[in-house]
Amino acid sequence: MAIFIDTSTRLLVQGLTGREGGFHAFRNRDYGTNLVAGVTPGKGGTDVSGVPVFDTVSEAVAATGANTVMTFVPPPFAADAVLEAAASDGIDLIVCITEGIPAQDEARMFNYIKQTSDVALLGPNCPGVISPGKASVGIMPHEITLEGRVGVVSRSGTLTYQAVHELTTRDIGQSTCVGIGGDPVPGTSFVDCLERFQADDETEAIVLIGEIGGDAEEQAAVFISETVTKPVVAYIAGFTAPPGKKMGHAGAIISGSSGTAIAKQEALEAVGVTVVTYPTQIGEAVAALL
Amino acid sequence: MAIFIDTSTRLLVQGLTGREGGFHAFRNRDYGTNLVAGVTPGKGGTDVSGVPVFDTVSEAVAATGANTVMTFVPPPFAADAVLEAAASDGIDLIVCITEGIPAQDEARMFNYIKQTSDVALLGPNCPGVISPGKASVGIMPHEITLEGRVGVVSRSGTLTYQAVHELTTRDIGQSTCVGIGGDPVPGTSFVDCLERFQADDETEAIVLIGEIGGDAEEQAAVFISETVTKPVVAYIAGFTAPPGKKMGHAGAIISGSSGTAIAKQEALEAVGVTVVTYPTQIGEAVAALL
Amino acid sequence: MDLFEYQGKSLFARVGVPVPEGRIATTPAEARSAAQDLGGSVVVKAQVQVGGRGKAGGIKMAADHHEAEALAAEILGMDIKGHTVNSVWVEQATEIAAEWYLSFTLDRGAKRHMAMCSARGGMDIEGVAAEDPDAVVRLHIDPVVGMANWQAMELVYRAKLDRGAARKAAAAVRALYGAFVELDCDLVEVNPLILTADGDVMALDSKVSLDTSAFFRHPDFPAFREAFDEDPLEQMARERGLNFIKLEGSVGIIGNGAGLVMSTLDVVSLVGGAASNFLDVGGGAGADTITNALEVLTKDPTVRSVLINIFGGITRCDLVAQGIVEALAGLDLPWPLVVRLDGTNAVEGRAILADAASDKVIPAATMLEAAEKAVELAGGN
Amino acid sequence: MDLFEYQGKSLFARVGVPVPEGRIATTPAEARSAAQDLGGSVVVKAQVQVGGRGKAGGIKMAADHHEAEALAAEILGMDIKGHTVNSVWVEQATEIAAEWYLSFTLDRGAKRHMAMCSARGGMDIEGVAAEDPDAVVRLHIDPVVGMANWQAMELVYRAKLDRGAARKAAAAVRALYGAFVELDCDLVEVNPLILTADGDVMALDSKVSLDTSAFFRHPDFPAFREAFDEDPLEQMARERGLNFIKLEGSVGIIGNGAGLVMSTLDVVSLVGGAASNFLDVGGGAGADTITNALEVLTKDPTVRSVLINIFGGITRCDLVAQGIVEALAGLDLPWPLVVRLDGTNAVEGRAILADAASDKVIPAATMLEAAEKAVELAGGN
Repeated sequence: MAIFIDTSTRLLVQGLTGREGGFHAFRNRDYGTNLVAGVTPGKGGTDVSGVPVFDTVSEAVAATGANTVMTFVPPPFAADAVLEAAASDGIDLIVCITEGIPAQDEARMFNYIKQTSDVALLGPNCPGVISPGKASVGIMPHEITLEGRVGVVSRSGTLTYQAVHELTTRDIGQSTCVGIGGDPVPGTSFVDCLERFQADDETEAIVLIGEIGGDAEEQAAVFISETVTKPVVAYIAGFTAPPGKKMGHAGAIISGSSGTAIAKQEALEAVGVTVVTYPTQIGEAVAALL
Repeated sequence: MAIFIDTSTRLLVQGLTGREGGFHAFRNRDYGTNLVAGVTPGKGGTDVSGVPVFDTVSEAVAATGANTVMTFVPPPFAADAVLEAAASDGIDLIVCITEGIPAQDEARMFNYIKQTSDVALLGPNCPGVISPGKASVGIMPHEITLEGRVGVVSRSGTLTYQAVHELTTRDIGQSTCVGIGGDPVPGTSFVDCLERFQADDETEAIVLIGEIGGDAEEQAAVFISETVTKPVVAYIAGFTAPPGKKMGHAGAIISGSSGTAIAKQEALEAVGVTVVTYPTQIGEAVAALL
Repeated sequence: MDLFEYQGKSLFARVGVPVPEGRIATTPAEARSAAQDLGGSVVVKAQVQVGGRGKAGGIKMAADHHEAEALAAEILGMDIKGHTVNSVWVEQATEIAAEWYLSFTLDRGAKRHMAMCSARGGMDIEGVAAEDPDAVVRLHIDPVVGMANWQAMELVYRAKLDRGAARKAAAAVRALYGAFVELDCDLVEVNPLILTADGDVMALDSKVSLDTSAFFRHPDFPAFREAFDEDPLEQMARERGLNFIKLEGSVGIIGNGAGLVMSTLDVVSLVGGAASNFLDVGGGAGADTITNALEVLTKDPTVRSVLINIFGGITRCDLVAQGIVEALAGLDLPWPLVVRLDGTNAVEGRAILADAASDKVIPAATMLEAAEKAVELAGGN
Repeated sequence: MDLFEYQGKSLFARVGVPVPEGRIATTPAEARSAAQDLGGSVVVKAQVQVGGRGKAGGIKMAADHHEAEALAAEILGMDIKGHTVNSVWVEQATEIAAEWYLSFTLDRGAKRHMAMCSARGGMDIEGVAAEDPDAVVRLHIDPVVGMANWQAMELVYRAKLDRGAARKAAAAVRALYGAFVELDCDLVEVNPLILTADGDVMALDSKVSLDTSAFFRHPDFPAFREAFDEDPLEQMARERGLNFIKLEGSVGIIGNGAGLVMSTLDVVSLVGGAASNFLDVGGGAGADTITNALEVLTKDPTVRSVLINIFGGITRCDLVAQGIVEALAGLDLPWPLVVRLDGTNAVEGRAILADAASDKVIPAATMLEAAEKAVELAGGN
């Protein structure tokens, strides 16, 4: 099974004709992902290395049966592109790689999609998702992955790679590795991923990589205690990060004591999660639980 | 049972302190409706004839357990008031009497409520709803109603009274009489009401009063053929109305041949509905079917 | 409220949609001077609140200001489908590379905004839609968030407008949608929206209908009416807050509620008569409203009898009766009144009329009886 | 990007929220002339991008311009929590009838906007929230449709602001929410929002943080930076597109991705060292980016060793290595470099460094090994 993507994934890339979009789309295709279409308004009717390009998502979906969208669109236009993908029948996953989308755009986009559609949104500002041996959608280096039965979910791109690397070098394979992105309003949360990993037959254990800020890890801890029966190993970054120079009091009033690395560690440990101190310990800790 | 309102209705009136709002609210109370609260921003803490007035809907709901809202608020502020009521947990029906709300406000209000809430909205620009012997919310003259087992639903206020009058003078009682209002974007459609009447144990037959314009009657015909097993009598007004002096072609392109009285009559007759020619025939036609 | 072409275009210009430069003229001399101002060849266009001007000869091209004057002389005073041409719009002629159709309205069935767009504009668009439905692309827009940029692009691409102009066309589409929403329009229609020879997008016509309920947000909009050639009866009714439409028959109709009035028209017709008007006094009419309504009908020489059909709800029948009595006293009513009262305070209302004991007032127990009597009194059809 | 009080107030004035009239001054003489302009008693307020000015003595009331000059002389140059006061805002004194708290921010947990409001403003609001949570009313706002009028009224009533001023307060609340959204703010906080003795609502302070990602929509916003007293290292890094924060230790850190860099800081600390900075080169760094990052660190005299920790994804390790080689050639690097490369093209990257054969470059196989070596080379903590 894996989660989010697998061999049934039919990938459409918004911005396929761009340098970055094209580079990563074809890396994904080389890995085995079924890349079926590109969308760039104004370039409809052309193709990139044989992949047809359309002006609109709905046209591309109708012509190619795409079910997954990867968005490589510059920040000023990215939210519009994601909303176009979300409005298209047939698309059930959008992976938004774009970094630097204004926070107000993200908040509107997230809430509108939630209110009007069932599509899953990964990101924005995320490295994507890889189900080793099946498909890769995003910018993750697939060379470091290994097919297997551990699910990895992370807020940080490079720390995801670090975690996957620790697993692979110990010959522990992954079912799916998901980077949910570090922006304030991620489309998919830890909880969403934990729910999918818990339901996935091919996942036996879960690695969760968190960092300071927000309360996503605290929410994950609550969900783990209520629902997750599979073993979970966590690593949290930011113990020595300087206290945020946040202006004003609003943030402090909202978050109370949550948001610090130590608060997240304690919340996760309290529900039975193994929280490691060094990223290098992730492999050992998972091996001990399998 | 009846539909929309009954003896469990706890009524909150937005604009209770106004002349019209107060007049009809207390007429509803005199009929037996449980009038529990008024809301007028700035008048919180006062009361009207013993009914407490609050500044906000959420405060009123918390204090009184209101579950139904009637809106008597001037057009420039009415959509805002309806959205406040829709956002309040515990409210499951809003009856908006206000006439003259701008069409753009109505369209936004309707769609936002549908996307974010399960509340039912009757109106705007509607006469309200009466479940004879149980409760009345709105401006309908309850003297002409009679408790019984025929459901009445209408786009027109005074034609509703006419229809109810024809039934009552023949000693045919009503389960619930609903005026859905004649505005372009009514919160509740014929189909919504037919669905409720079909599911209501106390309703044995249905009277539907339509008029020219839109395609609500045509949609009702489709729903009747698919779902409604109870007998339906219909009356359509507007056979001799002058062709609308509608500007432009957009309306004609959208509606095609639908929207005329004759098209509506034919659509309803085609699915077995008895369509009468004079409003005075409604009573006889229902009597013949019961 | 339907606007003249040039009024709608003034709104388009407000939201940044290019329109040809032009001047309004009510005399041939004004048309000449307008054409002189503008220079070069111009188009002289009849300003009427009805479609089909072009076919009726209401739009003509003039090579210079002399020809403009001559054409204006022909067009001014023309009758186009019952509308007299009182003004012409003289505008700079534009070189057209492509003609498109664009409109925004509410789709009542879907309860959402609908955009329609076609690459086959400038001609009989209803015919195009009937014969080749795919040639008119339809797109629903969620009123909650409005039209996204991607939707404008999708509309333009699906309608197969000229690809090279896609971004300019989409910008015009969004601007016109903005006008539709922000200016509270019931309809914004542009036929044709054109691509000029220079590659620009421009609105060459406008059909704009404003939502009068939203005039509280647009205090400058009622002034558009000053240019209208309104029917004096309709104007009088409007100024008194009555919903009035002039018809062809001889039975004057006064009722409360649009549905009941429409039904009354139907019943009058079914018993062999014809209504001379539609007049809805609305909800909660007082005595004044009724006397006002009766006074409007006194100005209509085609009325031969009047039918007052009231089913009281918010409206009280006693106040209606009182209004009738006041009209009997204060106005010289030239026709008999058939009155049917039911609902709120009907008993009191009927008593007031009985007390007045006027032979001009004929009570009726039902709508049908009232219609039969009124038609009879009007002398049949 | 955090603004000075007076900059935030200029944005409030733009959206129609009243603020006291004032002038900026960087010398006591300017403060005197500002006070003279304004007339009457004034308040002299230190402009720093940090809270707690009042307690630190950075806000003083002056009866006239002489006193304003004297107080400005005291306040200018003060150190408030590590921030030097380079300017003061001199504003007309206001008679205060009530002090409220208001803020708008994103609630990351709920993923919606959150408004917070309290009738107990002007004091330690975090303390108020901790001791009496009900005294700070919270209200979620759906970013899709924004703040409705009823929500502003509900906020005002639930927070128990003065009832007589409810409509004015709600209008200010909506205008400030409008600023929060339309001006792309991460935070809008007003403490206190006041009721004046005359019954008006006015913003007496401002804490505004702008979303730099949205600057493409606000071309005038980057100019706010000109007034900042930015750390020269941070400024240099920002101008080169690097995410840099100065810290207290001696190990310079360069990494790709905020999470990995944070993790590197943690590991350095766990092995007994301390980072002198946080420096994230972001995704897809080229050779230039790395030389730029190294050059920034050469300007920091506290650095004693540098740790480069790269896990390549979008970033290619060969380009990173090339950047290091270029820096070795072009810059006079005063410290040893411990380099850990993994991921995309790591093998090629390590080979490039091996070929360069510089004794300044110490390769490391893991993060932990790299941290241990870098801390050792920095001479421990």
